[in-house]
Amino acid sequence: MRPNDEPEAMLELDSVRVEYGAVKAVQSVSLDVREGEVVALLGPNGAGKTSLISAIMGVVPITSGTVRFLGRDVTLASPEEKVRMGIGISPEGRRIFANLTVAENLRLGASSQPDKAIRERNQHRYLEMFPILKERFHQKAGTLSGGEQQQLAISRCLMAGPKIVMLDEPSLGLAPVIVERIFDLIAELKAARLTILLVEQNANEALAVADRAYLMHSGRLRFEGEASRLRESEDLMSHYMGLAEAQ
Amino acid sequence: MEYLAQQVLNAFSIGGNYALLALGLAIVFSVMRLVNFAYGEVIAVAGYAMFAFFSLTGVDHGLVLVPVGILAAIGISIALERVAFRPVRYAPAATGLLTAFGVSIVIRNFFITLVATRSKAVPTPQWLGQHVDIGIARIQLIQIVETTLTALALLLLVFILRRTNIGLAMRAAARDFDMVRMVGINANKVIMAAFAISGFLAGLAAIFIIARRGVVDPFMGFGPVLKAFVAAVLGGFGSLGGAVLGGFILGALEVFFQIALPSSIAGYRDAFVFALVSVILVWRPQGLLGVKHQFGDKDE
Amino acid sequence: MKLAVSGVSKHFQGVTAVNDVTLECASGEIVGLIGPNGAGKTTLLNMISSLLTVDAGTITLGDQAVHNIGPRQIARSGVARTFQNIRLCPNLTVRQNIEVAYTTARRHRRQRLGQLTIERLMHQLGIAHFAEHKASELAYGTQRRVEIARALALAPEFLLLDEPTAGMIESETKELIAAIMEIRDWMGCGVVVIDHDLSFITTVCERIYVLDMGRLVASGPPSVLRDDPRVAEIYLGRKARRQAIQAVNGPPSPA
Amino acid sequence: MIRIPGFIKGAALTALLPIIIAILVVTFGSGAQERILNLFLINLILVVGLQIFMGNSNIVNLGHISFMGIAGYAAAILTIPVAIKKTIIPNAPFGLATFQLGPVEGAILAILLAMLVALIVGFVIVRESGISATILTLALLVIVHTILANWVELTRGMRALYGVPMTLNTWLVLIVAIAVIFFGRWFRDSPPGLQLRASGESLVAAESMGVNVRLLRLVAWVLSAGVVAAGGVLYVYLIGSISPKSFYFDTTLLTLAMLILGGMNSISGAVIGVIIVTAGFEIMRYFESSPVIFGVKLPEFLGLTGFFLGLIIVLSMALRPKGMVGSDEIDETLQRKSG
Amino acid sequence: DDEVVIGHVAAATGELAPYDSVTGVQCMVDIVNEKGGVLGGRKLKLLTRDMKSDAALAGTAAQELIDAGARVLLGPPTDDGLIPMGVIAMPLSIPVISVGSTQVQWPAAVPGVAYLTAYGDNASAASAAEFAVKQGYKTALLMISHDVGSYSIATPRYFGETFEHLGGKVVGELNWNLGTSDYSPQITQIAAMNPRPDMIFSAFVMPDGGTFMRQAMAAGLDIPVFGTDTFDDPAMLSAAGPGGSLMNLGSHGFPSEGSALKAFYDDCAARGFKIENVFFGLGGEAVEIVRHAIETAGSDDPAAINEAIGNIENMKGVTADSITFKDRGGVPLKDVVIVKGNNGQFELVDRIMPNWVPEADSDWKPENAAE
Ligand SMILES: Nc1ncnc2c1ncn2[C@@H]1O[C@H](COP(=O)(O)OP(=O)(O)OP(=O)(O)O)[C@@H](O)[C@H]1O
Ligand SMILES: Nc1ncnc2c1ncn2[C@@H]1O[C@H](COP(=O)(O)OP(=O)(O)OP(=O)(O)O)[C@@H](O)[C@H]1O
Ligand SMILES: CC(C)C[C@H](N)C(=O)O
Ligand SMILES: [Mg+2]
Ligand SMILES: [Mg+2]
Repeated sequence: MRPNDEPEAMLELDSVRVEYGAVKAVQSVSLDVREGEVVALLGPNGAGKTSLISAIMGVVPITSGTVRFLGRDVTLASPEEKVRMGIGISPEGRRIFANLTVAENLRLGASSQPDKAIRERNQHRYLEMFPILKERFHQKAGTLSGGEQQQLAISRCLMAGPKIVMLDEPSLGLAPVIVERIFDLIAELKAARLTILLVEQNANEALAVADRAYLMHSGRLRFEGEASRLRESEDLMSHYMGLAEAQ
Repeated sequence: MEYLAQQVLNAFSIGGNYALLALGLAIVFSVMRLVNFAYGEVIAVAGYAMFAFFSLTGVDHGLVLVPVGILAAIGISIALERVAFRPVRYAPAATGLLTAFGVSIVIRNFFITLVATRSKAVPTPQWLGQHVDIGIARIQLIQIVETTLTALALLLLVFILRRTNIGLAMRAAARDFDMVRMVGINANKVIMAAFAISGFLAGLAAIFIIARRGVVDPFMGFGPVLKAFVAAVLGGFGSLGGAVLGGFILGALEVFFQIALPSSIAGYRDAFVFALVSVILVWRPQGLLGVKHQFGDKDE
Repeated sequence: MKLAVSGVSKHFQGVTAVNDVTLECASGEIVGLIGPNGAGKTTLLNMISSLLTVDAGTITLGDQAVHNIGPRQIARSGVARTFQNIRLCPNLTVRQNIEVAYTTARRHRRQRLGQLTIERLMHQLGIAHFAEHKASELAYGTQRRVEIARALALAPEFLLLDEPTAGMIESETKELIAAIMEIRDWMGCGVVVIDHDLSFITTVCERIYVLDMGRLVASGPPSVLRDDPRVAEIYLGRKARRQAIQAVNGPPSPA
Repeated sequence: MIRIPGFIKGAALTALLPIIIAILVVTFGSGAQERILNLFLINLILVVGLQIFMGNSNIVNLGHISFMGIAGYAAAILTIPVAIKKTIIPNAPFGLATFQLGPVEGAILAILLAMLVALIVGFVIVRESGISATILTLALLVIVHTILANWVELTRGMRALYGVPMTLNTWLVLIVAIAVIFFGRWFRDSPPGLQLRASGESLVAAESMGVNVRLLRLVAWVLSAGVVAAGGVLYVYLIGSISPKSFYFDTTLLTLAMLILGGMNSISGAVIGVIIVTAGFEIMRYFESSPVIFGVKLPEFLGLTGFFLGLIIVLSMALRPKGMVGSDEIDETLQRKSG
Repeated sequence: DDEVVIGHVAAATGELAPYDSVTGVQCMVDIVNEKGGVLGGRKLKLLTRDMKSDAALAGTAAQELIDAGARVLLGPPTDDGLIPMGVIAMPLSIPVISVGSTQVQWPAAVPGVAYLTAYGDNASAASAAEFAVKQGYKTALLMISHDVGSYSIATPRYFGETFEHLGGKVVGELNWNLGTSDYSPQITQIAAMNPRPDMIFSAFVMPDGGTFMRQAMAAGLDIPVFGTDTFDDPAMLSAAGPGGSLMNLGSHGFPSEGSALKAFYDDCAARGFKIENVFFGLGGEAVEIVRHAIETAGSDDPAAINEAIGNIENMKGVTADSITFKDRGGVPLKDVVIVKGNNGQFELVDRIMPNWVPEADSDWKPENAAE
């Protein structure tokens, strides 16, 4: 075990590249997320955010570069190993198990948590937070409304009690009142020292809750630093977030 | 009356065999969307393993040979998953079908070139070939054992798929393999487990088929598996209860047409069976036990 | 022409997803459909586009009843849609995806096509340089735009959009607003749009319907968002309420 | 200036290889090799025919060979000289034993008959999707085979019907094969073909875009049956005799393997698949019959062909799960690479 | 060189393989060559092609062998593969001899060049009927299938016709399908017949026949089951298990002490060949017919050989002591051996040259006969 006196980089990427054939989706991105931190990853459509997250998770191959988690090189580790080590993900497009019920989805989400008490506590907690899931508990998840599915996807990745979660556009498709609940939840989780990597199109909200932020465009990082700095930088914001399709 | 009872029993046992195989096909289909055309060869492998063991050691006791057959079927099933089906896991359905077909050619020709095209005798437990007279019918032990085992296998599978994490993961992996991994489950193992179960069922069915036929040959699995495939779809592919029901219905249809058609057109039996199956499928495309919901733009 | 939904309901085992809803949209009009998650918006759209049968009530297009006529007939009568869970043909290119709709339109709705071309649509939605890419290779936001372009290629009288802005950042939303308005003016079609982005809804919609638990709870100009306390309660959070007021009134300090 | 439609260029590119092969074989090959060439071209016709329905609609079709059988039998029964019919099928129904048609009339009628049957069963099959549609096609195969095997008065049952005048000429088969390639490619690229492909990828989306999925499936099904039927007619005209066994699982699976191996979503795939499988098969057959290579006589090893054919299938699928040419036509892929 | 090429289009693999014999042919070629070949020292050269039980491939293989100089073609056991061969061979007057087929009508398809090595189905069925009547059986049930060429459909009817001709009675017909592994419906049907037939005649193939007898025995139905040559395989007996004792069949030959067949088997076994079943003997016999014809013709000209085969009279064969082709339209006249299953072994019980043989492909059907 390493000494714990300074904030450790929990997740560290070093010059990660992701390519799909000729398409260079991510070009040499290095970033880190420290324990207990909320880090926002922003960028317009096609910036490469999802590709990066998928690469961290190991479901999309990394062309070059390394990923370290808790000091260990996990570049080549399988997704399931990473989840067992404590990474949780709520992926783009929700990807709930449509042919399973809500209950079964949650149960699978918790399957890497050996402690039954924790599983039950978490389930209780998220069903309280998203009461619709309780109502639809035994319904096939595929028939849920879009927003309901999103709530399920977020709950599912938290069920196991991960050390870090990566949320890919968690507010997508949610009604404003639920979006607020999500950001409250993020703040709450942050207070409980859960580490979060947050991909959001809802830049203002994301930056309000984040400690630090990265701005991505065309596969490269254009900014990294305090979230508040990015929020105030009208320049950057309008250039990258505002003129996305200019080029 | 006695005659009828006897034929009903026959239908149950023929259906039971289809049902076992249909279950085995359905479980692989439900985790991988794979129509395993090589399933017949898994049966053949079980048979040849028994044959090889018997001719090498001379041991012909059922208590030894039966496990040998079942283990061989499980083994080959797992091996095939590993070397042949894993690489095409993400591929379109037709690709899996063709791979399975390729595998079946390889295995079949392996036996043809290295053993023989001719059938080879395999001893099976003597008592399976016996019969008891109960009341109105003469029941062959093999018929009772097979029907009972089919029921047990179904119950066990339903339990696994509904109640255990690995079962849930199997159903989930069918739709989104990567997502299963992203909740921390070793999805490879899950799929392997499905193949193991499927192999086990094939091994079981193989014992019964061989007990009836007395021999193994390279083509022995094709017919039963074809029927089982139809049975599985008839019942609702992916639904285990459906697979079993489909198996029994197909068994009943076959027996019915066998005894009901006058001998001048009895040769058309399979045409009648398949025509009736088609009618049922047109009436219920989702299969007998498959449920049809309106999904709108939602996914099942 | 007018698309009218009256007294429509839909039940799924145990769940009443849509309950006696009545609404309408005229040609050239942009109508918003909002409400909490699970309110029944998508279900309603599914019924209009005939992917679901209605359990009660009627849907009419002009003076024709069009409920339960099947998705193909609806598309031919001029109602096009996008999907909340994107449904592109993954192995076809962007151009081919659009062409599918365009060619059925050419067969059945030739008179409305006018100046509409696939190139122009792709330009309008900013996907022209992805034309030869397969749909499966696109980022989420791009796929959404392809869906919209494909729906438009039907030269619809009515366009149903299910969360078109999901996954888009603010500036992209703005572009989308511009594109939708422009297309509406150009084709004169009516638009029914579901979205959770309030600034988007309040900017593009002339009228808003609010659903909750399958029922219509409010309707009217965008200002209902501000004025109807029930809407605020069920749908908007604290901050969103503030935003909504801003969106309807304009920012507090005039710019 | 006249613009040549894209499909013509693409189809020409696709047809090039078979044409070259044919010319080489006819010029330099032996009698047996020319026969193999003919069978190759017939398989090509069958596989492209199969592609027209299966490749565009994405429904795995196990029933196509029944149309080969129907047309093959029809052509045989229509063209066998009356004298022979009197001895082998004297009691043929509909007075079929009492007249003989020429090869062209026989072919046309046979193909039309197959298409008519396709139209009738098509109404049922196109209503279904996915695996239940596949089972229906399988049922078709079994039913047609059972009828061919049992309707003894008409078909002589499992015994071969013989005496079909063998009127085939390699160039004619080649021309039909090329025409079929152009036809298949034209259909694939045509608006209905594109719409059908869309429905194969997302049924809900296609229907919501106004695509008449059932109609298009039916059209493709009947056209596909027609092309496969043409293959069947050429087959009997080549072999001169016919028996139901040729129209069952072996041929079904072989043609299916060719199509999927090459890439079922394109005509190029169909053609490449036939070439690869035929070449592989012939090479293996050569090794099987104890050839002398570098002065060494290899042992006879019957059964080798099947073994390796299976292995080739498994390996190629593992390496290229979407088939050798993928889901696009060769020319489309080339264009994408260069553009 | 001066070898005489014989081509064998063999069903080496596929479902017809048990009824052909690559090795039997090979062994006899070796023997002939060892004894000095033909025509005063020319060796026979055997070229084998596997037709994989596929009709089209049989034609291609025949063409290949003809291209390679084959003077005579040996062929697979069913007409679907034989006819395409014959069609190619006929214009060249190359004789085509099927090793295993018993189908009487085949030679008519390519008249003049087509031959069987075995007797025809009508002869074997007639012998079986004669034998059955001798045993005192009065009623018979026929089991018919449409799935195995002429054999499974015509043979039972030849039997029925002869049986009734000789005073027996056919009491019913039952259908069976190729590849069935559970015959319990049929067995239950037979068990329910009242009165039960004295015997069953069927034209099963391998291993269905064994399977049927095994299950009949297990169900307590011990009625003798008669069949012809496709029953003749030790594997059939082992498939039948305890049911093997029900088996009666008309076969091509029997390796009894002192017989030519036994000598051939022993010779071949010594050469390292494995004798699978009686088709091995037929394979040898086919070569012997060819050798005999070449010697008689005094030439390796196909047309001359063909003519010589057609004129064979009373030739001593491998499976039978006397074989005659003259004026028989390609189907040889030979006697039929009757064997029975006994403790897992075949046992010779009779040799019959049938007195009355039904005409090939007659329209006789049991339903037209007295009920
Ligand atoms: N499977 C793929 N094959 C080829 N290109 C791909 C693939 N997936 C993504 N891309 C391309 O990679 C680039 C990055 O895509 P990615 O999905 O990572 O973007 P994103 O930042 O998540 O966008 P969004 O906000 O729209 O979700 C895009 O240009 C996209 O077209
Ligand atoms: N096929 C179905 N079977 C059962 N319940 C369904 C089905 N389709 C929808 N529902 C239920 O009906 C309700 C309405 O769903 P719908 O998708 O219309 O909501 P929505 O308003 O579009 O929500 P969102 O904004 O989250 O997309 C949901 O609670 C959902 O669970
Ligand atoms: C059953 C067949 C393979 C062989 C049989 N003797 C025949 O001539 O048809
Ligand atoms: Mg993304
Ligand atoms: Mg919705």
